[in-house]
Amino acid sequence: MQENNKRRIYADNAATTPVLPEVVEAMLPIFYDNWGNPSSLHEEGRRAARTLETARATAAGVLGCQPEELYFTSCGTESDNWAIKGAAYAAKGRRNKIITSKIEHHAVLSTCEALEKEGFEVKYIGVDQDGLLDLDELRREVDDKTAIVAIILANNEIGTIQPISEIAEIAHKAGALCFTDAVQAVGSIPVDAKELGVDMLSLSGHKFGAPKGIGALYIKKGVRIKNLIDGGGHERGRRSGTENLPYIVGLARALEIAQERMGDMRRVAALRDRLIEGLLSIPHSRLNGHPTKRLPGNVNVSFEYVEGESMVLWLDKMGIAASTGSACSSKSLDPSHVLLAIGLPVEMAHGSLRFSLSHANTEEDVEYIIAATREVVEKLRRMSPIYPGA
Amino acid sequence: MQENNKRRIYADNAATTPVLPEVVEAMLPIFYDNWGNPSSLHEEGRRAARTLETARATAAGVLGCQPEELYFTSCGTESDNWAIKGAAYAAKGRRNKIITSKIEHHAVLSTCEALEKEGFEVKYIGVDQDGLLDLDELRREVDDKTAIVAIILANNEIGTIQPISEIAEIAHKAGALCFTDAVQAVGSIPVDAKELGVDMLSLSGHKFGAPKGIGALYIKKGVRIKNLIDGGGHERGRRSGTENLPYIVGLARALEIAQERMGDMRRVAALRDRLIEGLLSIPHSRLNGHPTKRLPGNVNVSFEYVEGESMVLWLDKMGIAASTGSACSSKSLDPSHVLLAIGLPVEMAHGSLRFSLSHANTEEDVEYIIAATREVVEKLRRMSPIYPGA
Amino acid sequence: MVYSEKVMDHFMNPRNVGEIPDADGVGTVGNPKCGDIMKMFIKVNDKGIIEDVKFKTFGCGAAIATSSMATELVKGKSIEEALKLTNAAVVEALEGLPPVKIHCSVLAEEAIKAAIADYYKRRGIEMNFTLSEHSCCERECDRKK
Amino acid sequence: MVYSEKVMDHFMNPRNVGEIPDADGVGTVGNPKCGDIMKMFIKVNDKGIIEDVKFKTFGCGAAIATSSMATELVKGKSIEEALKLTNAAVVEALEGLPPVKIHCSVLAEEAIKAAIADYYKRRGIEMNFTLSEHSCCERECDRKK
Ligand SMILES: Cc1ncc(COP(=O)(O)O)c(C=O)c1O
Ligand SMILES: Cc1ncc(COP(=O)(O)O)c(C=O)c1O
Repeated sequence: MQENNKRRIYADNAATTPVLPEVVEAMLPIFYDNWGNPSSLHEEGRRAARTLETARATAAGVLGCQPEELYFTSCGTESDNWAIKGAAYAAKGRRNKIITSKIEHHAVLSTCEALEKEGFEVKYIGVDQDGLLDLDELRREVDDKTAIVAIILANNEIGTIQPISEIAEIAHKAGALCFTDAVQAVGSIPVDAKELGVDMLSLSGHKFGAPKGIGALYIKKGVRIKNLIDGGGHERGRRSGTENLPYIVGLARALEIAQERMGDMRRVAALRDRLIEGLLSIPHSRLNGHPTKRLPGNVNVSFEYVEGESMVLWLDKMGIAASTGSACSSKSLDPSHVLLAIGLPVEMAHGSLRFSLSHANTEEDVEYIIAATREVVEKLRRMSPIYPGA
Repeated sequence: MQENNKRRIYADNAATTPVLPEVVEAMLPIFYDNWGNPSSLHEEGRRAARTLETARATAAGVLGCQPEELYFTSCGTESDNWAIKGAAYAAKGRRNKIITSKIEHHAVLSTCEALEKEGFEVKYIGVDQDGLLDLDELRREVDDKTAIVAIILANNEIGTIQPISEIAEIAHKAGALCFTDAVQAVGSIPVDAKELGVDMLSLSGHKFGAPKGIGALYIKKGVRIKNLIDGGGHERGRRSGTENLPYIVGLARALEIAQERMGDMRRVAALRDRLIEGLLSIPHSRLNGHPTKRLPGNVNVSFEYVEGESMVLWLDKMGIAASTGSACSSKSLDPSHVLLAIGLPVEMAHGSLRFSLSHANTEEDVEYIIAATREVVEKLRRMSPIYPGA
Repeated sequence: MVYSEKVMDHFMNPRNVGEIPDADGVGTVGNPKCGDIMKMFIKVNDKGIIEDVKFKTFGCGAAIATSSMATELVKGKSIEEALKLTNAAVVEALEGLPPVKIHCSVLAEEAIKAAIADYYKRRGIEMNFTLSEHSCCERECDRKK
Repeated sequence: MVYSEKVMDHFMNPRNVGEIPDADGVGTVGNPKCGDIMKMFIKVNDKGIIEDVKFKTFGCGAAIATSSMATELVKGKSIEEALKLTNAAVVEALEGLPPVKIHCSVLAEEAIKAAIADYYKRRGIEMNFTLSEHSCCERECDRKK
């Protein structure tokens, strides 16, 4: 991967994960051999159709839902768009309000903003300093005009995990649908659609070892939403487009593997805690996100007097892949809306680093990250005109 | 592929094509090695971003457009939805009319029907007995209330190729956008977006050797349409969702190969013509689609007194993969809307077969298909209560 | 859409295909416009037993398979027993049918009944059952919601 | 977002980092809220030549690289020449910048000018140029349409 043979630590698993070799292995026979169109009547098609339904059943088993409740999409973003736009358009005229949070992924936020422009009322619920949703505000806002409550299960930047069952109950009391963006959660923590009690749940393969470009939306039996993509009637008439069988098989395989390895997440959480401890030993730093209710791999720390991008670039040079926040924000200069929502001053929001660990990381990785980050922060502070220590 | 080692002829390339080994080869290093998120700042991300833009440039080169005019999507269906809904919503209030044809793919038809339900006026232009659009009707219908004219470049069932440049001119005279569904055309005939003069053009990888689950939409510089999928701002803010780099690379590679092999399409067209000749030697048969303005691989013939599905199943048993029409219609029992649009009686529409040939087919394949089809038609006619010869 | 092995067997090797020139009852249901027509021939002995049954069908795989299975299910049965044939029994005997193809089993049931109705008519016996008035196409539309 | 090699070089090995304790002019532009602040120090000899220049920057890779490049471009130049420095020249010398990062080059140009303005002020020379009134954030918003 690197030009030279230097140490390389990938600690940006929230942005994307390497495709698991087992997943590539599961996909290869589909590429080479089982490339039929599942809608075709002939043997090539029937074989593909059987493989498709086997994969759907496997995935549904891991997610705790019926195979008929699982719809494959092209990514987490599509799932988020479909769930929210689909619910909003289905309720148009009757229920015109959408409730979400201030710490959603852009796939949800931009969707809500688009609906706002079309005339829907959108309410963005706040969070406390740890990133937990303000349930009182939610209770006050959910009413009989609310079409959907869309809350992220585990935040992609700060890792905070929300009490989704409770949120779903609040939504349901008012007759509203409850959707959760579980893109960061699936693969990292056990996610059971039925137990959570939500009506819809989105996930994306590339966050747990499947490739980028495959996602799914769980839609509880009986829940009616509008289609986002109309056409030939694939996915039981709800998401058209010839099915991406290799990736669907890959996603199912990756889910199985994630389930098998869920026990190992305790080790990952221990690495996370050691990393947090080490980073907080650097002066003028603070942890972002909930101290315990957080994803096992997520570490988000702000360092005063330095800026995030330059830290990421230096860490990269030192062999560590990390990020300033969500990957997509690499194109934006605005400070993270999530960090602002938890009350971080703008200056501090500019100086935050996210490490997201996986099974593949080791204790040595963590110690190296701590040492490297300390070096980088010191180096950048030395050239910072606002660092009082200088 | 088959349980036994019997001869197997794949003649359903309009439904989907096998993934080319060269394409798998191009994708493998991306799966194994270049799996970074193109939005990430670090080396893994930057490397992926470079690969993404190289692939975009390659694809754009083949399609005769600028790289910035090409947007990757998850399939032909998504591209069709995006183009038409995007144009309709962008023009809402000013231009409320959508013009399409009676022989579109369901990805276009169902999209138009959905928009009709939302209050847009949709006009479905008819075709002549060969499947060519009624340009006079089009001229009469296009007006200053027309947002978009959406016409399929080459039909997926009968292969008829439309005079799209002329259609685009008619649309532009009235200030309407022109979109063409080129899903069946790209890879089979030279398609140059600029030369065609359209504003938008859709394509799908799995029709020319890339996998199912990757498509693209050409949007001419300056053409503004609404997003279908909002989010993190990928694809220059117009199609969000982490990019499916392996398939994008595969699509670019497949386009290159299709271009290299375009010369061989003359041979495919000769096979097509021989197949048509052979099938028409079976009594009570007729060719559907234009005799010359048709895709080089497309053969569509109706046989009286027999039903399509049972022919397909028998041919499958005899080692031939064919279809009754569009693959997705395998789930529907309605006779093909395309065959009805060219004036075929319903009974005949039920008895049609589509063979779609590719580079991989040979003269022996064609002779075998002719002989097998004759046998199947005779067998089924013998048990048909309406066959006068019995 | 995947057919069971049983369906494929009855489609590829349909039982009782053909005509009975001196049939005691002949029934035709369906419509070429709808994509399927079934014609059933029955030979009934003086004990009221269906001694022989044959069919000719224009239609999809399921239409042929359900025709074949329906003939098998009534062959050797009494008229009364044959009248109890339901489309569900045909589906079950075929080990299932794809949802869009259930109408074929209805058609097969009706084809048998139409042949029996014809047999009754020829004998001047009053019918104790009714034939469906729907055309297949209407049934189609009913099924879609 | 990919930086050129030149940008990466100036980011990783920034030229002229530091402070000049007895500087003849010091200029600070930017705002920590916007994510970048540049502070420039110049030492001007009696011929009006910028003999030495140093900077300290809080900011992204481009902020550091443009600061570094701007100092290189004015070092050894006369004040008049230094005043002709444009952000475009900085971008060009860096072999390009991603569009979202162009504002950093503007900031670097302004930092140089602010240091010169301070030098003029200290000398009591009237300024023949104006400093931008925009904060970096406003520029940001201007750029987005
Ligand atoms: C003409 C046409 N348009 C659109 C599509 C849809 O493409 P996809 O299957 O990639 O969604 C197809 C094929 O299925 C097609 O033939
Ligand atoms: C919480 C969350 N939602 C949605 C997405 C979007 O998923 P995708 O990249 O598959 O579109 C992501 C990651 O990018 C995410 O972290």
